[in-house]
Amino acid sequence: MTAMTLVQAINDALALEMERDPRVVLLGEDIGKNGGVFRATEGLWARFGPDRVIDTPLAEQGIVGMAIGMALNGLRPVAEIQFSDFIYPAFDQIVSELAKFRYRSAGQFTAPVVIRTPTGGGIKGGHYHSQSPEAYFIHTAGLKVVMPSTPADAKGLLASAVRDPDPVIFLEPKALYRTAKGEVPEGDFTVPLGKARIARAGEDVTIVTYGAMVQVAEEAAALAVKEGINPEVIDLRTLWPMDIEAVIRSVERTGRAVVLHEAPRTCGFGAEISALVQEKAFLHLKAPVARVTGFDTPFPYSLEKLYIPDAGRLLGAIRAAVDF
Amino acid sequence: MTAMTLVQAINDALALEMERDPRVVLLGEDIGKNGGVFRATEGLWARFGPDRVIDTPLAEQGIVGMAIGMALNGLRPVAEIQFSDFIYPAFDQIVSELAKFRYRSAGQFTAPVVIRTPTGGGIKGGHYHSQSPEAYFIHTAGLKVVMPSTPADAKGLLASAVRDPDPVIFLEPKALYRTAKGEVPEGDFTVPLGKARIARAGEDVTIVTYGAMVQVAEEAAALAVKEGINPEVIDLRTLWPMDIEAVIRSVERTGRAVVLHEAPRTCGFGAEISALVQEKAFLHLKAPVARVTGFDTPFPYSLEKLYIPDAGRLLGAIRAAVDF
Amino acid sequence: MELPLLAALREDGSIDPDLDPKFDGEILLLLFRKMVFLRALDEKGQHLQRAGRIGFYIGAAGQEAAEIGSGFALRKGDWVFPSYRDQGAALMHGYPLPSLVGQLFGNSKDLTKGKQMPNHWCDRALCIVSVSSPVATQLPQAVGAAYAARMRGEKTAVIGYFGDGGSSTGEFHAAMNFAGVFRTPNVFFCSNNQYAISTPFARQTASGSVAAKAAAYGIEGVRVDGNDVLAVYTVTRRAMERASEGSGPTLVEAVTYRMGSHSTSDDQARYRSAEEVEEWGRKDPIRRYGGWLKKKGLLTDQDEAEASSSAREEVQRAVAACESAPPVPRESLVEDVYAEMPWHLSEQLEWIREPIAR
Amino acid sequence: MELPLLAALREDGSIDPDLDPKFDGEILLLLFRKMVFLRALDEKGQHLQRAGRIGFYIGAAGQEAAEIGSGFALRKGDWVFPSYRDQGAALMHGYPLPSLVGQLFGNSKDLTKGKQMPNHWCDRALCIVSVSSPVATQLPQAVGAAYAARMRGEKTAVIGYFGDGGSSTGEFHAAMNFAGVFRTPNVFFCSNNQYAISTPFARQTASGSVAAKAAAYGIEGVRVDGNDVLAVYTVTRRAMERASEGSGPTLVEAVTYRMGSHSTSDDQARYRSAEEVEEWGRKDPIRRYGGWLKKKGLLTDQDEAEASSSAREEVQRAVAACESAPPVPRESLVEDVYAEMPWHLSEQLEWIREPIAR
Ligand SMILES: Cc1ncc(C[n+]2csc(CCOP(=O)(O)OP(=O)(O)O)c2C)c(N)n1
Ligand SMILES: Cc1ncc(C[n+]2csc(CCOP(=O)(O)OP(=O)(O)O)c2C)c(N)n1
Ligand SMILES: [Mg+2]
Ligand SMILES: [Mg+2]
Repeated sequence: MTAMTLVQAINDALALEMERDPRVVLLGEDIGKNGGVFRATEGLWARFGPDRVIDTPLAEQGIVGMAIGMALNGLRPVAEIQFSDFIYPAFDQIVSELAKFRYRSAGQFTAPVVIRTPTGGGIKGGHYHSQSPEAYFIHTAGLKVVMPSTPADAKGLLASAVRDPDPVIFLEPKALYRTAKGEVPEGDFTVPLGKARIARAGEDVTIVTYGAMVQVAEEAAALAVKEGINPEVIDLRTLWPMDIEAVIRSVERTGRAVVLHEAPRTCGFGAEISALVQEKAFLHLKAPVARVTGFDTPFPYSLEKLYIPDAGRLLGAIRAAVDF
Repeated sequence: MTAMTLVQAINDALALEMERDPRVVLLGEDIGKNGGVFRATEGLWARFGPDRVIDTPLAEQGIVGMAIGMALNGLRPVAEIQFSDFIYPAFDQIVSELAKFRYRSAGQFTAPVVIRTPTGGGIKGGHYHSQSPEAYFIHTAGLKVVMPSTPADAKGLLASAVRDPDPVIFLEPKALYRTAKGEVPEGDFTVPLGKARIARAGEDVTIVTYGAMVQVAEEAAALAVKEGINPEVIDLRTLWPMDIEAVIRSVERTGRAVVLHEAPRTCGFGAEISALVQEKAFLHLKAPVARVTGFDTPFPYSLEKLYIPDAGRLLGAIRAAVDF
Repeated sequence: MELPLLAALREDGSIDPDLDPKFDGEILLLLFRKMVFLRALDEKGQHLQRAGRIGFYIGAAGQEAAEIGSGFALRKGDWVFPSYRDQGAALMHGYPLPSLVGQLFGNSKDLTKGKQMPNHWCDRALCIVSVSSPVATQLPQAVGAAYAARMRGEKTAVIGYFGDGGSSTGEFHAAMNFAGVFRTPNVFFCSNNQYAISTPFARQTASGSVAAKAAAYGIEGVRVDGNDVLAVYTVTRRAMERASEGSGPTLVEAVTYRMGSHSTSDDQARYRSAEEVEEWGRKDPIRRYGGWLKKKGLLTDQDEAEASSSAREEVQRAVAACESAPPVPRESLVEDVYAEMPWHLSEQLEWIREPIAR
Repeated sequence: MELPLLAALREDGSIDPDLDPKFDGEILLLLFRKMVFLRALDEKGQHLQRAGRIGFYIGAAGQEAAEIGSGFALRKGDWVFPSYRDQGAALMHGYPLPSLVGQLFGNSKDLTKGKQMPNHWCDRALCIVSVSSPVATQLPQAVGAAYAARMRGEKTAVIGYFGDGGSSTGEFHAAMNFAGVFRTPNVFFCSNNQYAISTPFARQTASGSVAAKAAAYGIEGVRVDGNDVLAVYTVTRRAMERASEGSGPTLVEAVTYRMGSHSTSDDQARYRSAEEVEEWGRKDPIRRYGGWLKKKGLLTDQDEAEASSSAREEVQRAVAACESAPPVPRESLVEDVYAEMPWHLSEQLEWIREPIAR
């Protein structure tokens, strides 16, 4: 075990995977000599060389398209999109190509690409350095979507993503890059995709969340305890395909669920979780599944703190669920 | 009143809007001399000239980007994307630009663009001529999303979209272009955005749907009646911002809701409707809100009929809701 | 800076020595028969669609020289990223006719299980990548595949096919630019058939040619007479060799003409004149090459007739062998989305397993 | 086909007659003072960020000639589609300093209500379009705006600013191609400052220059010394006039250098040598133009010192007038999403109205 920040854990996983498997290559903007604008690839260019740590021209559709071609032809590319807000120029390559290769070729061609991208708010980045686009990718059949909340999970999930036979959108909560510190197993270490983590055990209400919001959930849980409410906090880790058993098992016990995410509310992942819970645990529900989310607006600059759900807003929803 | 097909009604609306307002221009691939691959713009090139009915090079990002610039500078562009499956190259222009101009400029700049695009299955078009991408746009704050199911609504909603101060994604159910025939008011005619239509009144269960699925809902309703179940069918018409009152009012009466759409299930619009209904009508619900949708797969070619929800699958869900 | 239009075949039956592939009579004839075969296949495809026996078809009538010439220039192990109109090149790279025809029917004879529309085939063993409809998305992928091949020290090259309309896409721009920066072993083969559905090339770009765009990426650009099978072969072959030798990518523009409608869904009469179509018809690459072979005494009218009748028969046999095959299994609807079927797709399998009472 | 690099200022204080804007001494001095002003503004912006008084800043040190020269070439009514680094051009087009500084603070003095990061301003009255971060998205929009202006018979032109990195985007490709096909009254002004964050131009494209890409779209391409304010002015002005006269679009590449880091979030020392920065420092456009003016006897060291001190004071006054303004109202979070607030946003307004007990 070593203490690492989340971004150090990402860097550690990338280095180990490149060590382990010569097919692993990295590509993206400013990831080489500069080590990435968040330093996630720091030192890898010097260590593995410019042929495996590839600085690309400024074209996300080129980055993802090239990564797909590399994967079709036997490499294991890990593409970095500098901010998830800039993934849209690659949206056609992701939705029309990356997600569909296995299906449209009936398994003849597969594109095991990992797309890493810093996601979410918290750095005063305004519209274009703060978005949480997970719902677009969860709605796209053929993709896996992952988002860690701790350094250890960041390392273990990224290693699993690189080894996974399917394309993975790996969303990195940039707000936690340096603020989240924790013990991380040294050397080879994986965390399986598709398995949630009980971040906090409780019996009164189930809070389903992921990424940077896990901390907010734990904060709110601590406040709720003072009011005699004992919430369970589930950190999904893999957003899709999600760990449905973990969520339903919990809600069957607690009878109440609050979904928490930073992304806009409408047609966000919270809607899917809400729909699934009431489909699968309807008779256990003592209150409607609540959603605490970002606003249905572009991500604001000056009012960022108001936009991002905080413990206070979550606590309000927890109370409402319990008092329903 | 004149009997028209849905595509004729679209053409009629475009002609009338261009007549009415010289700022209205059309742009897209093959919309000029060729009249569009579905003939939606038939005759308009000859009538209004190549400067107002603009054949563009093959670049959706150029089409939408150019349309935005036209709108910023006082025109009322109606862009055609040949199939909604090919809208993804323009995704960045739509999500990062079109949807955000009003907000990011605090109202100084607005982009009243209409993007018309044929949507959905039913023509044996496989992966790339059949998709239903509405959820991507509903999740994107700043856009309005509209989908007609009758010729009259197609005309009236398109006219309203062209006159609307906000960007509108206008999804045209291509399966209905020629199969849906109906009486359409002549001359100037609008149907307000944001108002749903009760396609069929009933009291036992509320079927919430839109576009080509409205017919399937009516079919299933007819079958249900034979079994003593009397469904209400709501045709949303404007998907977002949706007519929440119409839906909640109905569910409060029926106590049961089934959402029906062609798009993939996970994080589809059905999830949002399901979440909203149980948030706003929880105590009225006698059964979980059910979803009857397309599969979480790319859109298949040979098994298209299996993929698209039919009256049989919907009837199964209606029965399950009633027998719950 | 207009690039010259390279042609090999001369009216008088001679050939431009600079572009002479130096083929013996047998190969010269083989190429002719393949062009005839492709024409016959495309005609059959259109008939099958009109008869409602398949759902859709895209032919390459008028582009046979570009298809057969470029396809014959590919070497074993070269990767191909085709577009929906490149069945000719695929067949030349070894794609079996039965697979191609099976894909048209989308039944159990379709190696891709009826997942996609006709003309959207692939073959992993031959490195012929799955065709998708979105125009030019395959081009940046071709760059990545070439990068991978070079990284493993393979002496292969990767060809990406596209059309004049494709040159307007962001994908084209990214692909050319990346190939120029990384000097990947790529050939980008543009069949400039003068139309993107109804859009004439002059409306597609003001650059005058597609090959002229190569300079914008620091890569080689070549314009070749796309109705001259030998010139297309020589130019493509040289570009492939140049690429695999590490001398950099090439953008090849084959100037040709789409003699038919865009697809079975299109009607060319709506947007172009019969005169124009006739004029290009006089440049029909099969007629032209056949005439040249005859001048050389390598081909008789009888050979010609025999070539097309045997082609029609071969296609007919393939159709007969596929058409009545059973449909794909219902379960395949939810297969191949992921390597392993996740819980939600297993649930959705139930939607189609349960026979639903009507 | 290397395009020549056009320069006007000569060492000896004379000027290339072909590029001489024939300005009187007053205007020549005005341009100098504006360049000095921009440098002072950018320095202040960086200081404010380091002091934590604003969140972020992007400066244009080294690019003042390109900014001021091109901005001065714009005429009333011309539309501007800027990037985040073009505050200089915006100021020259009339954008008021108080608005610009207010936007940096994102408080009630920000005419755009703190919606966006610093450097993302706009001004509808001046036709200065809202800056967005995604690189080059403004370029196809500039084509549409130009099309609209021409349709109304206006004799204006539309300029789109971007960087060398932006030339790699699909947006650039679509914009140039559409402009070439529609011959819209556009000028595309590329400040090639040799870097896209850490990516040097040689890694961005193999074409050697951005201007060379114009030929790929059948539009005019010009390469100008971006550190020569008079050459930049003349070239841009001619391109704007050409555009508004209906003679077609122009791609202008101003060859310059980003003397500082990309933004306050970047550290140039990680990826380029001090030598390189120094070498370009010797070509500092302000020093160079100042030296030229001195040779002509139009500028004294004293004028120079006065110019920068008064610039600093003016900026300081603007900052003082904005910094302590009240924050934007909470409600503005959900305003301006649509023309009228829909039900769901009215509901969400409650999330922030209700004071939530802690
Ligand atoms: C991104 C995208 N936009 C639109 C279409 C619809 N479409 C199919 S083929 C075609 C024309 C393509 O022309 P070209 O690239 O010249 O190839 P050709 O068909 O002539 O071989 C269009 C517009 C598409 N398939 N993909
Ligand atoms: C589409 C997109 N991808 C990535 C980024 C992140 N980014 C911001 S500025 C920049 C470099 C832009 O370089 P250039 O176009 O040369 O303009 P400059 O900053 O040098 O003025 C990058 C990669 C972005 N803003 N947009
Ligand atoms: Mg073509
Ligand atoms: Mg730059």
